[in-house]
This record gives sequence, structure tokens and C-alpha cells, in this order.
Amino acid sequence: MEHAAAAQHAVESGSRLQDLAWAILVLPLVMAFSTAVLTPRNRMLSAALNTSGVVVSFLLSFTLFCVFGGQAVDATPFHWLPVAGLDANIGLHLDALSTLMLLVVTGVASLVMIYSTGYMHDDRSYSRFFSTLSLFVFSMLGIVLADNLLMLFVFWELVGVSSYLLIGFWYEKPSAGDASKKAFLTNRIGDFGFMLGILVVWSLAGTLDIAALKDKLVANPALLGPWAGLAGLLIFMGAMGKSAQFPLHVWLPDAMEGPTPVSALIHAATMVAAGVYMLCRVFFLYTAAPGWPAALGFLDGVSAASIITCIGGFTALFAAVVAVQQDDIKRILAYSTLSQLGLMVMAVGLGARTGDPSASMYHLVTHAGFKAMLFLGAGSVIHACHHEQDIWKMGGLRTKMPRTFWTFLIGTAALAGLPPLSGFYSKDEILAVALEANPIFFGVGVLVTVLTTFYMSRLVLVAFFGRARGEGAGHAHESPASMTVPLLVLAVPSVAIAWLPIGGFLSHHFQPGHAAHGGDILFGPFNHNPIAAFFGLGAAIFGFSLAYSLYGKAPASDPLSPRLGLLSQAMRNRFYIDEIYDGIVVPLHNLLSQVADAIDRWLIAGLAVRGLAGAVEIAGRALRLVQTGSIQTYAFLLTAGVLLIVLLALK
Amino acid sequence: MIPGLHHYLIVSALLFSLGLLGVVARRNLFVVYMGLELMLNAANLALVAFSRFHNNLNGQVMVFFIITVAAAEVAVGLALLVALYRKRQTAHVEDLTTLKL
Amino acid sequence: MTAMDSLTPVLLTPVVTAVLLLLIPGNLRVVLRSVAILGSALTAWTAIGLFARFQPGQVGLQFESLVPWVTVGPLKLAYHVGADGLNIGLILVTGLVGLAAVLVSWNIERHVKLFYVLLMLIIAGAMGAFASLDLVLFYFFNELALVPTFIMIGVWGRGEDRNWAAFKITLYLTLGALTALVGLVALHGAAGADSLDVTVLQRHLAAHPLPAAAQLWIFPLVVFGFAVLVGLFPFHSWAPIGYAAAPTATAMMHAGILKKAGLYAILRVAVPLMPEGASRWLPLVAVLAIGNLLHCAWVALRQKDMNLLIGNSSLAHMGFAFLGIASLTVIGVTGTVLLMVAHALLAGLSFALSGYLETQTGTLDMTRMGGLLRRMPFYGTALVMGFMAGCGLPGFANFAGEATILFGSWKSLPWLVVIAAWSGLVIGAVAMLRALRAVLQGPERPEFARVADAGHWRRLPFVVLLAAMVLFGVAPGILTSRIEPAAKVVVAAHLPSPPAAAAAPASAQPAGTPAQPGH
Amino acid sequence: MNYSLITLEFLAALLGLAVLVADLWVPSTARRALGLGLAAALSCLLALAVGSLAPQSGSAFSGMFVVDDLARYFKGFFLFAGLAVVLMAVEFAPKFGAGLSEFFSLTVFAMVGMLCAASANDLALLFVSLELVTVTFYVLNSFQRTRLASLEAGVKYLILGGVSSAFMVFGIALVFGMANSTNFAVLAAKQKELAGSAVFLVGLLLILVGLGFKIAAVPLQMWAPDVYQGSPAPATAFLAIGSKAAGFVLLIRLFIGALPQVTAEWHRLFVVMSAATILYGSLCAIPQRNLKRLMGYSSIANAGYLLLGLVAASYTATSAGPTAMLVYLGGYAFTVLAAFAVISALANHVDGDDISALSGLGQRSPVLAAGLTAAIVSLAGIPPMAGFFGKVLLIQGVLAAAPGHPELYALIAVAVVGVVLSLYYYFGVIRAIYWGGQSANLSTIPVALPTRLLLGSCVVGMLVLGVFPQGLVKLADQAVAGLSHPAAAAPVKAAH
Repeated sequence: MEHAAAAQHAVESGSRLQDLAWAILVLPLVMAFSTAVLTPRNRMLSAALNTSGVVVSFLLSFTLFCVFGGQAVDATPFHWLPVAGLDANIGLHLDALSTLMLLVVTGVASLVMIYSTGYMHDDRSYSRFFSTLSLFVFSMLGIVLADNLLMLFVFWELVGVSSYLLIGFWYEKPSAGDASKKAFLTNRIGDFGFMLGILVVWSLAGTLDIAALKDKLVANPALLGPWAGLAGLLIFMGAMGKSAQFPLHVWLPDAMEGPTPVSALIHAATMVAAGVYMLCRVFFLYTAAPGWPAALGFLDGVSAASIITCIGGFTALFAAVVAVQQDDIKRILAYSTLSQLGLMVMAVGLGARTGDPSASMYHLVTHAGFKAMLFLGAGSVIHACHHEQDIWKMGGLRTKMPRTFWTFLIGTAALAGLPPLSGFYSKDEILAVALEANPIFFGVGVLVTVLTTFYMSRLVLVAFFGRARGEGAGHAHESPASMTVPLLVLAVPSVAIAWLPIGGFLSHHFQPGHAAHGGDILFGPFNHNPIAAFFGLGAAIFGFSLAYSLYGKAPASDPLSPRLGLLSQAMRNRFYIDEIYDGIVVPLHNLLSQVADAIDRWLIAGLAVRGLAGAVEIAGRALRLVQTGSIQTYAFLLTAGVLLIVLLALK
Repeated sequence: MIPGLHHYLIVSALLFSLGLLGVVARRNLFVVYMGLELMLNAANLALVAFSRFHNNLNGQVMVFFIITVAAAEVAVGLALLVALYRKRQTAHVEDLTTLKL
Repeated sequence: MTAMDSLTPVLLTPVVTAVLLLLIPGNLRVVLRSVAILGSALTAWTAIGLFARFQPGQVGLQFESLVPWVTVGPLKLAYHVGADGLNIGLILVTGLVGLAAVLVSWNIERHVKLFYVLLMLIIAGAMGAFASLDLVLFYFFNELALVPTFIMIGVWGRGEDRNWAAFKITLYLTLGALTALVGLVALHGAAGADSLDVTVLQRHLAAHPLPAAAQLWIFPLVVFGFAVLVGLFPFHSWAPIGYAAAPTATAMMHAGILKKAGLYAILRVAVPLMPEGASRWLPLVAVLAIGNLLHCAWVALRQKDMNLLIGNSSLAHMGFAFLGIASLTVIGVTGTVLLMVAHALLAGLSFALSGYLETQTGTLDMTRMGGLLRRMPFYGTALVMGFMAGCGLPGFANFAGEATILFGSWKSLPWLVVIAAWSGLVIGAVAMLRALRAVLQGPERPEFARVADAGHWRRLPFVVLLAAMVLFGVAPGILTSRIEPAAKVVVAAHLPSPPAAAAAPASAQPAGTPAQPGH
Repeated sequence: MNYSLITLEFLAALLGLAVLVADLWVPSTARRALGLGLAAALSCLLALAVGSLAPQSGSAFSGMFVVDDLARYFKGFFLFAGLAVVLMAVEFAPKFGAGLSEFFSLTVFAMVGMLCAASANDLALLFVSLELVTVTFYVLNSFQRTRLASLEAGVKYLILGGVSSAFMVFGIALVFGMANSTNFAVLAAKQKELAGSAVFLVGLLLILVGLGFKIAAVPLQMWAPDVYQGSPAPATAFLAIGSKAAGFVLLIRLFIGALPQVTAEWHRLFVVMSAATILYGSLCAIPQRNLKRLMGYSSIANAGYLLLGLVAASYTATSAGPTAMLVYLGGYAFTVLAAFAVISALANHVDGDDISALSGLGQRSPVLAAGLTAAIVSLAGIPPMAGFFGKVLLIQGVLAAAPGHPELYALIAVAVVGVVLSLYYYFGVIRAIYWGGQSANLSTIPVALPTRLLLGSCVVGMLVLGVFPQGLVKLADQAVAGLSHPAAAAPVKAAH
């Protein structure tokens, strides 16, 4: 197998182990390219090639993790755009943050690839799916390993286009086409802000390299002067686009049009997390001295980080509320991802005050694990019920699909934040940070936990308990091994991550001096920050009991919607934000282009050009009238001409 | 008083403008043609006057050139006008406006 | 430089091919096509060879050859061709797009011989315009491509108003070229140099620069004359209509290559020779470029016809190029030249794609199409890659060009960069994606059931252009290392550090807080 | 009195007579052969004039007839024009009906007049040679007696030609009166003291009117469109080339060679005349539908461009102006002859000379289509044809004299607008050829050998002058250099 040889060669060279990072990055691209060009017809080979490519990357990442484990190292850079004054080159940076993220991305990607061999088995363009997925993994790894802002932007856009290709995978479906277009354009609005942010930072700091930027900011916190706040916000705009924060969140729910493995990998674990990862990567921008240009004077007191916190908090709350009244299983999970991302962004914002955003990264890692499992579980349910996605047509799947049920239950418990599972510890850290930084957002966190537990329990109770409501669910049966094995494998981290000192490992990265709170991991939260832990646990239990009271008896239809009446209608229609966008933003653009087209057609092309041509034609015809054809006029004009000449010459 | 050079010049200028008037104002082609000849003769008169007053005979030699050329012109011109008359039975200037604009 | 190693072969090959084609009787279509393909392939191959043998990082001219042409009293005109950073990329791209244009013309059935002769003349004209250093020679070659374009649009064009389009494109270009020529000759007069050769003028003006007053009225003549060739905002309405009406090959050559002759001339003549004129007039050009960036992008949004969409969006890209020139920084100008090369490939590819689409579906009205990706997988992928490159996706050369321009002009024109970023990233993306959505995705239309994907031969032009775009996208260093020394010469008078010192990077650690962007 | 100088004119006149006499024996069917024989003889004469046997420089008839480089340049020019017109006439023969050989001999006689005009260094010879040309054209223009249009053209040219030569004669009389001599050299010597005398200046102006009529410059251009439309194609061609060039050679010799100070005095007049002529020619041609009338207006416009050289000469002492005029005329000859060769070849196959009659020419006869397209491209001044270089040199000449004179920039602007306008109607012809409306019959048009020969040599001429104009430019430079030295290097000051 040639990729094994590649790995062997890298180690033998022994020159610089971290150049292995290049192998990790390039391997998926090579696989994607070879599948697309060489073996589009051969289904099995293309699946095998791509899956093995990602798995080898995972193994290499694991070796790097063991060898370096958090120590900051740089692979030899490649000079991409060597222009004087613009040091834009592609370099790979390995440190605690990126090695951990490497593991998450390649790990989840391998499992999703294996899962997809089963899920996409009867799909026509099988190998195209795998090559696009590998392309996505390549772009994602590019973001994780990027060591300068321009390279980050480059792979930012490549991730955007891979998600466009994957969402629009079933291009015959008009809804898939529109969803992919919407996703790409919303991301592009985010990227617009991101590019401007990079330009501001580059013009003031003179360098694009993140490490150099960090040293300069540490040396001279007021380096960015009044532009610090704006630069921070603009770069955050990039994160808003990618991690679907309000108001650029509209594309994520529609992105469910793509195949479920895509939703699992991209819209649960990796891509949406890129925004949070990027915020952590350029975290030093937000701890620098805040400042606003004259034009934005009214923001002087407020720091960029607090704005980020508000947006994160609001997104979390908003998404959780909407999720309560959704019926489509993938939409519920999509909104839950939205709300969890809101939490992470809030954690980063709050972390700015305490100087340690590791809580959000920790939650990101755990969330990637159980949310990917939940999506794959949902996929297996949909696969079993013959592509039925409405939970009110399912029921009683507990007995028919035991393995999917149990893994789904574990995932739900982890998401809700019950103690032995990983979700509890990471969410607890966020609540602890919130409590310490700003109690209001602690309240938001608790409320979000309640709502999360409520809608997840609603989903589990309706879908897995009671009697089968639809005929699809009636004769559902357990999915094949290739789909359930990844579920089981993913269940392990949801439980076991809590036992690994990831929290400490991360906070050491951000505050090397700070003593990692060692001691017993399992009961750590209870004795470090009892209030946060108990509140978190209480909220989870309260949410579950509320859901049980409503949905315990497996009702035929949703008892909550008549009670909430109008509010439920609003929640089902996602508070009409899409309608607002379609109502305002799109027609505005169309109006502008209509005006421009009208100007172009009438004013410039019509008036200026045809007018001119017409004037010339009229002048020609008028002047031509002099040629009356009669000799008399000619003779007369000739004499007049002579007189004119004499006058003109002698005057 | 003996007519000086400028008298002759005035007469020739008058003759010239008369001829020009004939060409411009008259309708009949033959009369226009006569006007033309008149203008040429005005030039002859001026030449003769100049050569007389500068007693330099070149002027008068020049007159001979002009007369012979005028004669050739008349011959060809009249032949042309006759051909035109035979074709259109008219010598009126107004009828000759097919080529215009 | 050895005589063999000069630019002349790359100019002569298309002309020789044209003459050869004339000798072949008109009805031997296959022979005509193969000779044309052979000729353009040879031209492309020579151009690639020249590009490869070009020493990057070397200031001054390479592959130079000078033959006295005409001496009229004080004026000495010479056949002076040479390559430096500015035009070596463009010569390469002319070869490539020329080859693609010939390959794409398999669907021409009427007067095949005349078509290929005229196409070869356009290629020769473009190649000559880029290679020549004598201004009259530049004008000579630039105009050489004018009549063939007129005839090609008229005889093989599309649409019923192609006659008006042909006239419009010819009159606009001649007016522009003539104004520029008057400017150039006036420059020669004012400078008092004895020839219209750029190198001679440069040395002459370096010694005793032009008085500022003279520069003030000569510069606009030259810049706005050439700006008409490129399609700067108020003078742009000829471009989209012209390309929509032109046959595929002409649209590729015109939108891709000849449009760049204007920009190249501005960079070669106007900016370096008249620095004061440049710093006074370029801000106005930058403001007009906003028209390109916003107005043309919005108009592109409205278009139903794919050619009009591509034509208008390529005008929006020209807004970027003007922005790069107006920045008067090394990075900005390097970005412009990089974008010129990238956009030549992009425009060539886009029009080739739309041409192929028309041969299959018989129409270019995007609203009537849909779901073509199933029937035409290869073509679909090429279209996605082409349109994605169009909206500045990294990995293609366009992004490298646009990013460099954004970085180069941020300090001097921040607000313009914001507008350019918005137009390039968002409006461009909306237009392109709407097109992709309308043409490729969605349910399949019954009337396009028997649409055929590109066969082996017909894939070649797309593959050639896409390969070049990806190559310069992934490794733009190949181009920028060649362009940069020439870009330094262009903006020599505007570099903050004295030109005498080694050209320190313009934006080295800016002392204190530089000019606050956007007051 | 060395008569060797006039051998060329003498032989040409003899040739004309020979053709007249030969016509008695030659059966009516062999008229075309007679024409071809004449063409062969003319080409020998051309070889004689241009080759090593060219008459040496010198003057005869006491300074009246001078042969120098300028004269040799134009003699070659006129011989080629005559040869071309004869070939066209052979092609145009069926349209003439009777008297084909008279047409040949008259063409030769007109050419003799032009040859004399090329060497005229005296007002008398100027008058006689011009009149010889004009009177011959009265007949040539109205040669198709059966067609009213030709007769009308002849009569119009007769009357207006007569009036203009009357003006010229009166002018000559006044100039003679003041300068007491008609020789250019004497005039050049006396121009200083006579600059003040109004009568002298009026006389010169009237001579300028006479020449202005010949080159069809505004305000004396009324006749051109009607006569171009009416008279038969070969006659129009000779009118457009021969009589215009004759006018210009005399203009150059008199106003630039002999009287530079007077020209400098009148620089404003020349600027206005040139601008008006370009504008009139270009604007009126836009709505034109008749091809020959279009050529009439285009010849007016081209006269305007040639006057740019005169304007340049009136502002500066350099020889840039006249050289540019000569180069432009050289290219112009090949262009117009090619255009009219096609028109006369088409005359018997296409009814009426409306532009729409050209439609489908591309299929009907690719040779004629290519020839006419090449001519149109050169007329429009687009490389690689000869017209481009002429225009560049003219504009360069004026621009070199431009600093400090705002009116010259205006003139350049008018010239640029003129070129763009001319593009519109010239390309209208190309449009008609290649994709005009669907013409009724698409029968292929046979192209006889003489036309093919003529067209080929004209197109090659245009291409060579377009791409390698150095030969012609050197010739023109030599011709103009020889011009200025006889004027006894009068101190020249550019009048502001």
C-alpha cells in the first residue's frame, strides 16, 4: 500500500519529525485527486483508498500527539506568494491546540468514512462522495495546521467550497441546490469580514504569521491602537460565518439537505468548530488593549470579547428555543449544534476576561464526539425507516434497533451533561467560567442546559418509546454492522474522554504558568466549583422531568404546540428569520442590480452611445443637404467660399 | 486724363464680377457658359494692362496661352452641352439635379 | 542573447500559419483545422519555452531584438521586441488561450478558411502588442486585431443585434486607441526624444523628466485612451454586448487577451514615464474603478444570457486591476499583472465553456436550462471550477491576484479595498452561484435529454486552461518572482524609500501608526 | 535648352497619338487588345521613368520646367495611375459602347498634363498643365453619352471647373502684375517685399482656390460627390488619384517650396480648411448609400488629412509636413486604385452602384471581396495597410509643431474624430460585403487577368507600404529635401 510506504519514508528520514504534518495534510488531497481522476468507476477501490488515507492521517496525528504532545513546533514552510513586503507562505504549526484538533478531525472523519461505506451503499455517485469528503478533510486539516492568517483564510474558503459540494451532493433535488448556494454565500459574507480583519491586522502589525503576531502583541499591547476592537470583530465575523452564529446562522439548518454522514462530520464535529478553533488560535487579539476608531466611538467602554459573548449567548438561547418545536430529527440536532456552538463562543468571550478559553475547546472536543454519534444514530434511524425524518411518524424503535437506541441514549445523556459522561465535565467548565466572569451568562448557560435536555428527551421519548406511529417505523430493523460499529466506537470517547486530563492539557497551553488543577478528575467539578456543578445537574434533571411529563405517555401528536399556540408556530418557522432575509436582503440586491442594469441599458448604452451616433447621423444628413445638385448653388457656394478664404487669410 | 494701370484693373475686376454674376444668376447653360468666357477675358485684360505698364511682354505671351486654352474649353464644352441637349431636350440648369445629396 | 533566443519566432508563427492557411483550398476543412491547430500549438509551445527560459528576478529586458524599421526626419521607429516581468506572463497566456480558441472552433461550418486566418491574425496581433517595446509598433499590432474581430462578429456572430455590436466594439476601440496614440505621440513630442521606443523614452525622461504641466494633459490622454480598451466604467458598455455577440474564439481572445493590452500599455508607458501625472490622475481612475466593481457586478447579477454574465463579471475583475494600478505600490502592481494573467485564462475558459454549452443546448439563456450535471459530468466539473475561480476561490490564480491587490492597495485606498472585497467576494459569488444553480443543479429538463459531454478532443482546451489556472493558483511564486522586478521599475518614482537604495520592501515595519485607514 | 528633360512627356504624348491612329486599323473586336498593348507600353515608360534612365535633375525653358526628386516621385506616381486606369478601362469596356480607344488616348493625354504639372516651376506652365488635365476630364467624365448621370457629371465639372480656373487665371494675372514675373524662383525671392501688397496676396489666394478645387478641399468641394457618382468608374479613379495629386504637387511646389513665408502667414486659414474638409468629408459620408458617392466624400476627407501636412509646414520649417503628404499620397494611390478596380470590375455584373448591391460579394468572388476589404482597411488607416502609416506621420508632423498652439490640438482632435467617423461608413461597406442582406443572385463573378493583375499589385503595394514603408519614406524625404533649396533659403520665421 503506497501510503504506508509514505509514512515509513517520513519516519526513516528522521530529519524533522514534524514534517510528518505535511504528509497528514497532503494525504487526503492525493486520495481525493486520485479517486476523482483514476478510479471514478471502481466503487470499492475509491472507498478503500479514501478511508485508508484518512485513517493513516489519524495514525500519524496520533504519533505526533505522543511524540510532541503540546510542545510548539513548526514544519518547514513553503513560500506561496513571495512578494516584497507580503510574507504569505504556507507553514504548518503544531502545538497542543492543533494536535488535539488534528486527532478530533481525523478521528471523526475516519469513523464517518467507514459509516458512509454502509450508508451511501446504494447511491449512484459513490466515489464522488468519498473524493469530496477527502477534499473536505484536506481543507479542514489546512485550517487546523495553518500558521499564518492568509493561509487560514485560504483553507477557510476551501472548507466553504467543500461544504458547498457536499450539501449540494444530491444536486437533482432543488432544495439541496438552494441550500448549498445559501451555505456558500452566507459563509462568503463571513469571509468578507475575515479578509478585512486580516488586512487591518496585517497593515498595522506588518506580519501575517500568528506566532510573530502574538509576540508583537505581547511586547506592545497597544500595537493595534484604536483598531484592536474593530480587527477583533471583523475576524470574529469570519468565525460567525463558519460557526453559524446569529445572524449568519441561517444556512446550518438548511445544510441538513446533504447526506447524513456529511451532516455528522461537517455540521456537527469539524467545520462548524473551525470558527471556535480559530478564535482560540488568535485569542491574544482579544486580550490586547481594546480600542475603537473615532467612527465607532460609542463602543469605547465595551471590549470586542464582550460583544462576542453576547452573540454567543443569544445564539445558544435562540437555537435552543427553536429546537423545542422542530419535528425533523436532523433539524432538532442541527439546532442543538447551533446552541452548543453558541455556548462555546460565549465561553471564548468570557474566557477573554479570565485569560483562558480552554473551557470552550474542551467542550468542542467532547461535543464533536457525542454530536457526531447522535447524527450517525439519526442517520441509522432514517436509513432504517426508509428515509423518514419526521419523529412523529416514528416510535417504539427501542426494541427494533437496540444498539442504535443505546448509543443514541448515551449521546443524549452526554449532551444533557449527566455526570459520568464527557458532556457534563466540559459543560461544567463553561458554567464555572461563566459563574466566575459574569453571572448573567451563567443563568443563560443553565437555561440552555434545561432546554437542551428537554428537546433531546422529547426526541428520544417520541422516537424510541411507545408504539410505531408510521408504517416506515413499523417494520424497521437494526442497521448493518458497518453503520452500528462506528456508533459503538464513538460511544467510547463520549464516556471515557472525561477520564483523560484534556482540560488540564488545554489550559496549560493557554496559561503555561497556571497550575493545572490536578487531583481526582471524576469528582473534580464537585469540589472545585460545587455551585456550577449542582446547578448544571439540577437543570438537566429538571429538563428531563418536564419532557417526561409531556411525552412520557407516547402521545400521538405534540401536546406542547396547542399550549404554546402562536409561539409554537413562530418556533416552527424559526422566528421567520429566513423569510426576513428573503424579504429584505435578496430583493435589495435585486433592486440594486435592476437599477444598475437600467442605467447601463438606458443611460450609458442608450443615451450616451445611441444619442451620439444619432447626433452624428443627423449632422451628416443636415450637412449633406448642401449638395442640392444644382449647378447654381454650387457656383454660388464656391464664390462664397473664395470670399471666405480671402477674408480669413488677409484678416 | 490718361487711363492709368488701376483704371484697367478696375475694369477687369468689374468684367470678372459681371462674368461671375452671369454664371451664378442665369438659368440657361449656354448663357452661363458665356459668363465663364467673360471671366477669362477679364483676366486677359488685367494681364495686358500689367504687361503694358511694366513694359514686360511676358504678360501678353501669357494672354495667348489663355486664349488658346479658352478656345479648347469652349469647343469641348459646347460639344458636351449639345450632347446634353440632344439627350434631355433642355439646357435648363434646374433639370440637371439627378445627382444630389 | 542569441538571435534564436528572441521573441520574434513567437510572433512569426501565427502569421506564417495564416499565410499557410491562405494557400490551402477552402473546402479541405480537415486540413485547415489541423494546420490551424498545429500552428497555434507551435505558438503556445514557443511561448511556454520562452516563459521557462526567462530568468526570474532579473531587472531589464530579455530575448531582445532590435531592427530599425522607419526613420522619418527626427523620428526613428524600430521593430524592438523584448520581454520583462510585465509581458512574459501575458505572452505565455496569449499562446495558451490562442491554442484553446483554435481548439474550441470545431463547430464553425461556414468559411472555415477565412475564420482560421482571421483568428491567427488576432493571435499575432495580441502577441505582437505584448512583445513590442516601440509604441507605434504596439499600436500597429493592437490595431491589426481590430478588423478580424469586426468581421468575425459580423459573419459568425450570434444574436440579431450582432451588427450593432460589431460596430460598437470597433468604434469604441478605435476611439480609445487613437486617443492613446495621440497621447503617445504628444509624449514623444514633449519629451523631445528621437524615438518612440519605451526604453529610450525611459532613459531620456529619467535624465530630464517631463515638466509637470505637460504631464498633466498628456497622461489623461494615454490613460483614458487605453482605459477604453479595457472597459473602465463609463466606457464599458461595448464589452458585454460585443462578447455576447462574438463567436466563442473571438470572445475568448478579446475578453481574455486583447483587453489586457490596454492595462499592459498603462503599466508600460503611462505610469513609469509620467509619475506626477500618475499621482494626480490615478485617484480619479480609482474612483471610476468603483463603477466597474459595483455597477458591472450588479449588472452581471441581472443577466439571463451566460455570455453577458461572463462579460460583465470580467469587467468587475478589471475594477480590481485598476485598483492595483491606482495603489502605486510594488505589491499592488505585481498583483495587477498577476490578475491580468489569471483573468486571461479565466475569461478564455469561461467563454470556451459557454461556447460549448451553446453547441449542446442551442441556447445561452440560463433560465431555460437545469440539471445538466447528470448528462455532462466532465463539463459540469469544469464549469464549477471555472465559475468558482471566477468568484476568487483560493487554489486558482485569480485569488492570488486579487489577494495581492487587496494587500497592496489597503494602505493607500482602504475604502476602495472594502468595496472591491465586497464586489469580488460577495456579489461575484452570488452571480456565479446563481448561474451554477440554474445550469447544473435542479431537476433535469426533458428538452436537454440528448446533451453530450465533452469528448476527448473537446476536453483539451478546458484541461489546458484549468491546469494553468491551478498551477499559478497553487504556486503563484512562479509568476510573482518574474513580475516583481518589472513592477518595481513601474512604480520606481512612487516608492517611499529613495529608489537609489535597494528597493527595501515597501511596507517594512511601518514606524508609528501609518495613515489611519478610512477617516 | 536641354530637351532631354521632357523626353518622358514627349514619349507619352506620342503614345497617345499612336493609340488614336492605331484605332483606325484595329477591328472593333480587338479594342481590348489595343488597351492591353497601351498598358504594356505605359509600363515600359514607367520603368524608364523610375529606372536608371530617369532624366537628370535640371531645368529647361528658362526655369519654367524643372526636374528634381519631387518631379521624379510624382512622374512615377502619375505613370502608375495612368497604367492602372487603362487596365480598368479595358475591364469597363462593355459599358462604354463606342470610342473605347478614344478613352485610352484621352487618359494618356491627361497623364501628360499631370507629368508637366509635376515639373511646373512657373505659373504659366502651372496654368497650362492644369487646364490640359481639366479639359481632358470634361470629356472623360461624360464619356458614357447614353447615361444622363455621366453627362450631368461632365457638365457640372465643366461649369465649376471653368469657374475655378477663371479664378486661378485672374489670380495669376494679379501675381504677375505685382511680381512682374511668373517664375516660382523669382516669386520666392520677391516674397519678402511683396508680403505687404494686398493685390499680390489676393492673387495667390485665387491661385490657391484653383488648386483647392482640384484637390476638392472645403469650400471648393461641392462638385466632388456628384461628379464621382456620375462619371464612369475608370474616369472617377483617375480623377481621384491623378487630378488630386496634380493639385497637391503644385500646392507643395508653390506654397511650401517657393513661398514658405506666405504659407506661414496663412497658417490659421490652412488649419480651418483642413479641419472643415475632414469634418465635411467624414460627416456627410455617414448616411451615404451609394458606393461611388461615398468614395467622393472619402476623397474629400482624405484631402483634409493631406492638408494636415500643409498645416505642419506652415507652422515649422522642418520637412516633416510635406514628407508625410508624399508618403500618404503614395499609400492613397494604391488604395483608391484597388477600390476602383473592384468597382469597375463589378460594373458589368452588378446593377447600380448602391452599397447593398455588394452583398454576397464574399461568396460571389473572394478575390474582389479581399481586394475591396484591403482597400477599405487602408482607407480607414488601419494597420497593416499603407493608410495607417500616412496618418501616423501626418499626426506626428502636426503634433511636433503643436506645443504652444492650442488650435493645433483642436485640429488633431478633429482628425481623430474624423478617423473614427470614417471607420463607421468604411466598415459599413465591409459589412455589406460579408454579411449584408441576402442578394438575389449568387452567381460567381469572373475576374479577368488585367483586373487580377492590377488588384494584386495594388494590394501588395498597400501591404509593402504598410509593413516596410522605409523605402517610400526615404524617397519622400529626398524629394522634399530637394524642394526647399531652390527657394534661396529665405529666412523662415514661424508666425505666431
